[in-house]
Amino acid sequence: MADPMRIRAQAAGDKATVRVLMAHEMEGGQRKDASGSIVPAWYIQEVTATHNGKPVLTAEWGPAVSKNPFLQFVVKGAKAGDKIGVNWKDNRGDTRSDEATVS
Amino acid sequence: MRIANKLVVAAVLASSGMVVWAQKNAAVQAIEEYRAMLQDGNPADLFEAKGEGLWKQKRGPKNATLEQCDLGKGPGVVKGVFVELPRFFADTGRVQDLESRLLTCMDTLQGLDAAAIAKTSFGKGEQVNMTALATWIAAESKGMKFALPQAHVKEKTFYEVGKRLFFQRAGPHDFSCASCHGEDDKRIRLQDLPNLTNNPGDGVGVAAWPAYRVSNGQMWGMQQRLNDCYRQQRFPYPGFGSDATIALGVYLGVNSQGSASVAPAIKR
Amino acid sequence: MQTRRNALKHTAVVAGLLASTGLFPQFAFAFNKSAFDAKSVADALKALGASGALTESKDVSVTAPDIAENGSVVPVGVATTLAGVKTLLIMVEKNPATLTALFNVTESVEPAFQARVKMGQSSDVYAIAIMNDGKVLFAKKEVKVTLGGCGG
Amino acid sequence: MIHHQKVIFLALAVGLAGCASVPDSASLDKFTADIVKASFRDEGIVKASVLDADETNRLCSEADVAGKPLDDATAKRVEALNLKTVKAPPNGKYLGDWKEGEKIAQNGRGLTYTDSAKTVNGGNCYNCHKIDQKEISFGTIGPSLHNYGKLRGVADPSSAEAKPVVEYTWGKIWNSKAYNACSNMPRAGHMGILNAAQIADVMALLLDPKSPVNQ
Repeated sequence: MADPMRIRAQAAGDKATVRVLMAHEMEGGQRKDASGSIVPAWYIQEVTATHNGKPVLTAEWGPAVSKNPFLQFVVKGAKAGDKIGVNWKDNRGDTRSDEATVS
Repeated sequence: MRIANKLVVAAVLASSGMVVWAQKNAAVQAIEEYRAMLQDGNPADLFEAKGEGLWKQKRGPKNATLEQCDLGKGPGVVKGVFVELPRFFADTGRVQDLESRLLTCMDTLQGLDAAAIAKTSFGKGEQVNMTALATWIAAESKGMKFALPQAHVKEKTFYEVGKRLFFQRAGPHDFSCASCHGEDDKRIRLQDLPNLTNNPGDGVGVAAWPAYRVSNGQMWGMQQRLNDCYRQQRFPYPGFGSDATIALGVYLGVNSQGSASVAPAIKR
Repeated sequence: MQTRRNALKHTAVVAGLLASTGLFPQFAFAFNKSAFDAKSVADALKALGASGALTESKDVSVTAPDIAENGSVVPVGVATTLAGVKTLLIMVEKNPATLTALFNVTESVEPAFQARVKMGQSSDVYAIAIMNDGKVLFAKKEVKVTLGGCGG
Repeated sequence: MIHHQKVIFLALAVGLAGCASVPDSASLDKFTADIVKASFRDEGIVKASVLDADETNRLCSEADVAGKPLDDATAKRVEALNLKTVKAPPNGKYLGDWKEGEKIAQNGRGLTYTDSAKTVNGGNCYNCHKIDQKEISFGTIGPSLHNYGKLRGVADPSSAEAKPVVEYTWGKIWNSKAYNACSNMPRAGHMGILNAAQIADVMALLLDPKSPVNQ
């Protein structure tokens, strides 16, 4: 199972800045291993974010997003105590969901 | 006529020199800007979280946590231990750094096979957990100043051994640690090289490791940092937690006394 | 060779599959493989069905370092000050596949995102905004990728 | 009386803690050698025996630990020892192709425990030196080599006037310690890092008037 994400959500005014780190190899599918064969692509394809359970963002990524991806976005109307959820799904079908409380 | 020519040449040389100087600074500035952009959102956070979980998780044949591990300030104390390591431990009779001490605890408390873990390659099996644990433990001393004990004769002896290792020239390239880290204000390619024979200051040298390396997306503890320095020195393989790596750790740590740790850092 | 029609069909099938799993039905959306396989800015936009003329705009911004010490991690920010943006894209012109990240903007988030991308070589990095009215606006910036360290 | 016992006890405790004082320098050298032997192992193409220092490395390491340079006589002796190892190019050609030389200068690979025996060794030059101005990623451990030939007035590297510079440069790359006993620079030819043809290419990068280095 994939390791947990780190989600930090900080309110300022009437919005909250969300910073997410995801533990993922993001293998690009270009690299060769020691035996010379191509390491198959393995990367997060879909990311969704929710605010108190309501979807606020969907994103699609290619294999050129860096390993252990970082994502920052700003949720309007989010205040301290609200929940921010993030879910990712990779091209092998593995998923991971985590949640953080806005501080 | 001749003088006039000379003046022109001098002026041209001076101006081209200025251009080069300006270019160089633009490049260095741009790299600094790049590094600053990476500070917010250090993937080391992922390893830190994992390490904290592992510390409290019952594992190994003895199904025990590491919470009774003595890292130098008594069983279970984590805060502040990192900036006092390596140090002498009476129970093992050895000077140990963070990672070799963790090996001892994993062995005695959890019943894991220390020798097998030491032989495992970095980034594989239990070594992944080792790095995560070291990352979390180091992070618990973030901002604290290095204060390695030097009261025990073995600690003092290891400092002296570490110094000799630091200056050991060998291998096909005649490199020693000092080849790159023996003078102020030097660079390898675009990488600044701290002078580790003196105190390099807050957050530099030992005060920056464990660190997340963006070039390969790996989290490295001090053992791996030293191992890869030796690899690039064209030296053979220093054993994980071997006395050579620990003595070097004592030399570097004592030289950094009083400097604040920023670990876990983010590095090229 | 995949035609656009095939791509659309493929997309619909995937969307159907996802929806049918019922795991995150409200999130069900399709990964647009042909767009992420495209080898140029124009082809990627075509695959996304963005037909408007690509126009440079000062209301779209891309933030990235002038020089990346390492191509494995290049921080990139994309944003627009305009209302009515449907999608924000990050593209790296000289990567094997140009489109790197796509963000579907909603009323609930600001049209401003930061991510980190891999770059195989020095290249222009694009921020592209596909607007609700079909306009396609962009900003670009050259990022130089250097060779750091001693590995050669 | 009680006080006296306490003092004895303390002294004993210190003694038990491990002989109380740090060993002398010679014992530390021996102890270090033992630790090196126990700590390093063969890995890949690198044998632990590469740590057996020759006289040059041994003397220079000792001088570094002591924090003072070799005395003049020893330095001269070490330099003479190393100068003797310099081999002139087998075909008499000191200069090869500067374009190949640039590639070698850029390349920092070879001879680490993760390299294979087939890895073509690089010269590692840009790690420490500025060479071609166009390369902004250069190190500063060694001096700038930009305009190397031009600054030394080399208009025709095959000319008689250029001979001393050409031969010195060859010797410096082959065995840097021939001219500076404890130089930080590797001994590319002597230690088999680069072969004569590769050194000739690097020579061309530095000395060929057509090389970008001399523009």
